[in-house]
Amino acid sequence: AAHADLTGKVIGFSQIGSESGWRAAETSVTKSQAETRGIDLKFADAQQKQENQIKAIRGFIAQGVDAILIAPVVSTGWDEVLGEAKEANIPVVLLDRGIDASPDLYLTGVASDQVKEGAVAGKWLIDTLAGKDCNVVELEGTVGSSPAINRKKGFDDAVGATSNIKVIRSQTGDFTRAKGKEVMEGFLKAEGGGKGICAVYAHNDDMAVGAIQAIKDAGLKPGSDILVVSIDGVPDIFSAMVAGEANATVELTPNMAGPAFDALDAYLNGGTVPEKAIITESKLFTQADDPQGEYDRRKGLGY
Amino acid sequence: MTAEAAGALLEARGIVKIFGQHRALDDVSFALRAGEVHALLGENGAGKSTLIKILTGAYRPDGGEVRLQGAPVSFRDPLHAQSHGIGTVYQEVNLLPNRSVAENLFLGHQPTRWGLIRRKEIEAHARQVLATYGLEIDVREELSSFSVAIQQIVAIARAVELSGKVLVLDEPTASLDRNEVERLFEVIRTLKARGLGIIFITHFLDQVFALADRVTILRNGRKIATERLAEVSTTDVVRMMLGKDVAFDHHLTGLAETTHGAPCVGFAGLGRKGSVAPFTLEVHEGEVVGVAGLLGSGRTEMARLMFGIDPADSGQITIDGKSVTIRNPAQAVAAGFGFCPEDRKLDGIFGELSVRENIIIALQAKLGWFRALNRDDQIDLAGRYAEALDIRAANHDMPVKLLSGGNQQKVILARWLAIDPSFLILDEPTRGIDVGAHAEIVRTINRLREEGLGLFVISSELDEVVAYSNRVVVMRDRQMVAELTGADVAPDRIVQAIAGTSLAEVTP
Amino acid sequence: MTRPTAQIRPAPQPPALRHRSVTTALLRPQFLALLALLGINWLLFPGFFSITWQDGRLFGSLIDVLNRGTPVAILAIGMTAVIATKGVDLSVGAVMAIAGAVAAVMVTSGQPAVLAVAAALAVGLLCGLWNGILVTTLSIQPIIATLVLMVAGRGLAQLITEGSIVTFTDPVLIFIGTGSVAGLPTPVVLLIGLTILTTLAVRRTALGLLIEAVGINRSAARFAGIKAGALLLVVYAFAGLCAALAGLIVAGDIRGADANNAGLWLELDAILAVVVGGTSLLGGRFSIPMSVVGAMIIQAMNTGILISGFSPEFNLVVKSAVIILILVLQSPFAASFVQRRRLKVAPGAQVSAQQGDRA
Amino acid sequence: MNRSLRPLLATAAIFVLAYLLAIAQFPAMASTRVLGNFLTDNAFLGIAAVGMTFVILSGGIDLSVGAVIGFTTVLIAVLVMWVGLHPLAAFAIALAVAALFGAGMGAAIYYLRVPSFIVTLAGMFLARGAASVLSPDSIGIKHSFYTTVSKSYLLMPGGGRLSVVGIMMLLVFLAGIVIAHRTRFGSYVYALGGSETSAALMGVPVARTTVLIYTLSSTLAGLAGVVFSLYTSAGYSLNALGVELDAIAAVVIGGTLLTGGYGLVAGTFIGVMLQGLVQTYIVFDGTLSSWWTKIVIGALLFMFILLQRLLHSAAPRRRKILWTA
Ligand SMILES: Nc1ncnc2c1ncn2[C@@H]1O[C@H](COP(=O)(O)OP(=O)(O)OP(=O)(O)O)[C@@H](O)[C@H]1O
Ligand SMILES: Nc1ncnc2c1ncn2[C@@H]1O[C@H](COP(=O)(O)OP(=O)(O)OP(=O)(O)O)[C@@H](O)[C@H]1O
Ligand SMILES: [Mg+2]
Ligand SMILES: [Mg+2]
Repeated sequence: AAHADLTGKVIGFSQIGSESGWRAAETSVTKSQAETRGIDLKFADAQQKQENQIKAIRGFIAQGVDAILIAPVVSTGWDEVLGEAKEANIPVVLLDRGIDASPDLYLTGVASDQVKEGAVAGKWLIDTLAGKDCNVVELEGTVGSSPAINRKKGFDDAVGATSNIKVIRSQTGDFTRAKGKEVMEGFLKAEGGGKGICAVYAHNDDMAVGAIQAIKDAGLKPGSDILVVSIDGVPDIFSAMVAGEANATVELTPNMAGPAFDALDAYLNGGTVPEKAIITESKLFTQADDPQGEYDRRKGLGY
Repeated sequence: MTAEAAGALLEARGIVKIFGQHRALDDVSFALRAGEVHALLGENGAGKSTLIKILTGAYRPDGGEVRLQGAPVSFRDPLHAQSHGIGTVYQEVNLLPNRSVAENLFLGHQPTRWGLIRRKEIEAHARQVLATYGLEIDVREELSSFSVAIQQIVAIARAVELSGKVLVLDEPTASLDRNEVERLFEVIRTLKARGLGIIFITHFLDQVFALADRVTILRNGRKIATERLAEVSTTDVVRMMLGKDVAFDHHLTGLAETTHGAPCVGFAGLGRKGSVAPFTLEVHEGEVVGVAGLLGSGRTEMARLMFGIDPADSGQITIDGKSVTIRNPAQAVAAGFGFCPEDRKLDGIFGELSVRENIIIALQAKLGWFRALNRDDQIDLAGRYAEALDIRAANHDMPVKLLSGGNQQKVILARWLAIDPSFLILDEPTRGIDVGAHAEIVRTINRLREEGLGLFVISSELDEVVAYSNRVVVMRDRQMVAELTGADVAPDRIVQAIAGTSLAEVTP
Repeated sequence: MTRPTAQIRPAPQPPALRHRSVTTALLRPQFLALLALLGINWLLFPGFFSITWQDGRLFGSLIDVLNRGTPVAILAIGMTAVIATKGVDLSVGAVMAIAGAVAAVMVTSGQPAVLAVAAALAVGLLCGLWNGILVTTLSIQPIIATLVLMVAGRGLAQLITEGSIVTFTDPVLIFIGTGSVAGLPTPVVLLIGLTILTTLAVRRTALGLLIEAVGINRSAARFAGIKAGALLLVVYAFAGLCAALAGLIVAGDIRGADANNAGLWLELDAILAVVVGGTSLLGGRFSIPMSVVGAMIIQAMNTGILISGFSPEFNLVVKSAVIILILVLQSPFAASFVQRRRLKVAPGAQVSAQQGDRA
Repeated sequence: MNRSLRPLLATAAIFVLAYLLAIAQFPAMASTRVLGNFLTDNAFLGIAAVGMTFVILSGGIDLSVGAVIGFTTVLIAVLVMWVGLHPLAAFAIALAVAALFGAGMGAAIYYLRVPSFIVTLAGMFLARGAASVLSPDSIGIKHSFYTTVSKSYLLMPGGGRLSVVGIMMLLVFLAGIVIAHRTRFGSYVYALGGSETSAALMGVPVARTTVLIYTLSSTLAGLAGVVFSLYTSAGYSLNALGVELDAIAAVVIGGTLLTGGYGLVAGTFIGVMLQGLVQTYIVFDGTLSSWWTKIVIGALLFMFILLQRLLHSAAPRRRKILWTA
């Protein structure tokens, strides 16, 4: 019944793009959430460009939408356009990433804590190793992107406190499988065919999937010879866990829109101002957490 | 030499220019006086264009020096030479097809006010300048919308405008008709009277004798002599150019009544709207059909139609009595047609390909994609035709763009002879070709006819048309207006037909 | 003065192989650059040249360079032909994505792998034909004509996969991407085969010469009776086919079709490979093996950056510095440096065939 | 002139028609707010496209503009936030750096005889790389000057805003038109595009002009970077990714031939506006998925090119001459 209250509302959604499976899942979850709530969702794909997002937001304002959702491509540069939305009295909700702007420019942000994601991954590694020495290679996300920066930071902070874990190599794999595989191949060669590597930490699952293949091609066993930990929780990493080739992933839920719509509902219909940040859970999944079941649950979500 | 050079306006001393292994100029000295027209003569590839490119800053010499009014100069580029009052028309029309006539006339010298070009002033001035050449055209139009002849006049007008001291003309008359040539000569005489020194390159000896005061003759990159024209005869000049005697066989008039064979190709009512009015023509084996007409009368367009470059929208083509479809050049080549185009640079040569490849390319196209000529065959073929047409190239693997203009033309002719055509179209085959090669091309045409080829030859030189044609068709305003045979194949008859005076009236 | 002998009747004979001196070919700047890069890699990582036999296949950094360079090299083979005709094909990256998507979606929906591979190649061919038609029939400039498919093509690929990464387990596709033949990775074997086949196809037939002729002067080619339009269609279709093959390899490599990222910006690497290999963007003379070498130069550089442990921020800077260096060494300026100081030619006048048609 | 005006008029007609169709479907698109947004949102693209027009007119291409924009935003952010310069000083430095960068590319193109495609491709890698070396993550700019500029705009009737950056773009277009058609430099640009050989023989200073053209393009890309920086108050190395292709498309849609020599700066303006219109339309529609967005943009690009093509070939190629004997 609470949902019915957003019926007929026009909400604009400026999505970053469709650069990864996770992003596609977020889009499809948002669309289906909007559909079940009877929202007229105006979807705009920015193709990874901030300028397109700004254009889209201006377009939404000109159209007089009731609310705007943005998954911001970068953290900076939003003051002006969000100011315009504020002047037009349109509430704005941020999805999955934060921004550097005055908090009164947006209603709330629904996001995971990216630093925490890195930390959770790091903590899992610390716990699993239980003090054994370990050389880690890191597959970074796109240079300069905020998940890459934050996930690196969280992981570094966590393992930096220990003396047994060392990050020996770190390169960007651009968040893609192909680059993840290529970079991992390079790491394996550079580290004596992989003998010197005990774990790989990837900023997303796609790169981890690529790395797993590289490890197999090098004649090693991913998951046992080299531990694999990554972030996102996409279906393919769960099937890798089923096969024992991946060890852990930190889930980043694609359902950012649900909480966002709830908050909007409460705000538009009851005037309740939500908290500034709605943090989604950063849940750790390991081979012990029914990977097959998790895989089946996620398969249809549009990853 | 010093005596000759005394008081020289522009002077070259001991110029050497080497391209790769080839000495294009070898110790050439040359002096131009103020107030004279100085002709530069030589066979294709003798080094004429190279010499003037050095004089005008387009090339740097590898040895020797250039002096202007006694002082050594070293021009950085043509602009630098221009700023010293040297205006040049290079051999190929070197203007900008995409810009207006007015802009082509004044590029780089546009009058400006506060940095802004004064377009109205330029246009008025351009109209005024062109009027002296008898040209009344809309100077705001793009240059490319005008015929080659007009472009040539614009190029000349530009050079004249820019030349305070020296005017250099490299084959300026190659695409002009008599009328235009006369006007150009008037302008040149005026400039000469004003004290300019004028260098004039051409392959038309009669023009040299009509206009020039002195002549310098180059052969194989060496200077042979500088003479006062009043003191030499045509034969002397030709002998110096070639290093031997040649017989002129193109002042013949009228071939004997045709002895040609069966019709080899027929065009019935062939035409294309907005291009050429439908015409009917039959060419026989062993016959040369000459085509005459004013510039822009539609001769080239007629040839393009025959060869399928512009598809015809009416009429049909028959070969040996059988009807064939020719809607593109590939079909024409398959049918045994060949076509040497008028604009060699644009439509003829493949600059970076070697001489050999340029010669075999049409044959290869005819053989198809998969039946490649092997290298030995190519070498053999290219060698034979290069020898037959006396193509002067250091070797046949050098890019054809490095050959002189006349030799390029011969390469294209060789290309068509190599496909063993039954019908050959030549559009201005002798334009820009030296006396020796000229005579030779005329001889080649005659030989080909004797071998039973049908030829269709467009030329602006009436004497030449008369020399080799069994029949002459005359074009006017994109229509075929006359077909002259037998005794009518004579320069005066052709002129009458071009001018549009009815033959009946003038025939006594 | 020799008399013209026009009755020469050429007798076409079966084609013979062109002779080329192998030693002079190996002295080209590209090979020197490749050697230098490999040398630098070796300095950065002493194990660079070590190759071991492992699980029935060769294993080592050098093999990685070959294997990783293969997609760009295959693209470069098609691109070389296109560039030789004075064109360029910006769509190959997108076509890779489309082909991968088609194959992946087909095998996951239960079609036999052979059919999927054939369909992917056919789709690539069709994409190439589309480009060719825009370039020939509609006379749209190649950059723009192929820009259309570059923009829309990735959308098409995503449409096929519905935005997700389609993972497959089909052994045939995986073999294409990661298998090995006689110890060499399958992609490398495919590359070697394609290089040899294409080189023979253009050099033992007249195709190579005719392509060069069209690239140098399309108008003259028409006048000489070359079917330039048909030739261009074939060339663009071939580029599409190569792109599809590269797309299959990339998809097989990661066992999935990543429509978003497969082949992203690889068109630029392919063009670079062709230019580094010495084929001019102005069309004309081309060499397919040299373009493959060009691709390997680029990959040797990428691998070098990877194993050197540079901070990733520096990747692009290093890459551009190396490119600039190679271009300077290869430029006519450097080639004729000594000569140039003696005889200066007004540069515009020197290259007369360049007139008005620079890329 | 007439011949080159024709594609311009055609493009303008297409724009008006497309806009009317869009308004018919979404009446809100008729507001001055949308018009104002057109100018503001496309200001950086428009400015960069003016430079690109000159490059393409001369027969070259500049793939580095997007990267130069990105680099400039980072450089400005670094200078303002880390070094503490006034934004205006930072702008001056950034423009000077961009100009030098362009001059370097122009010199490489001319003296090394490497095609512009490749030189500017290397330039693109270099500028992006340099930007990410300066700072891989985005830097927000907080300065009173930025706030003042973003708060200053002309309010049009109907709530539309004519922003400073929008006005800057219009001025750059005006300047571009004057330079292209009324200065000697402009005539040299067209000359190079018509035929470099002829231009050289006619005395066009080819070296200087080539260097200047790429200097101009990079400087304008730098200016576009300034605008981008004002627009987003931030610097980020990945800003303006792929803008060079948008700019090329705008230039071509605007009727300039990629082979050089033909085209008008004013056409580029309409090309930019058309692209803005397409994007705004897609936002208003709001039902296209990510992939359909790409397909539709590609299809519209194709349509515009096709229309251009048809109108261009419909123009009479040959003209009768007025010949007086
Ligand atoms: N840029 C160049 N590179 C190499 N060789 C050249 C170059 N330019 C000219 N040559 C060669 O130099 C010689 C002289 O050529 P040039 O063009 O001066 O002859 P020309 O006397 O003007 O002939 P034509 O009457 O045919 O125009 C020719 O053999 C030609 O092949
Ligand atoms: N490239 C061109 N661009 C525009 N108009 C042209 C062009 N070539 C020829 N024309 C025009 O077409 C008409 C017929 O020209 P065509 O070339 O067939 O005549 P022509 O008798 O062969 O003369 P020419 O000796 O000048 O070639 C003329 O009005 C001419 O001005
Ligand atoms: Mg000459
Ligand atoms: Mg003609």
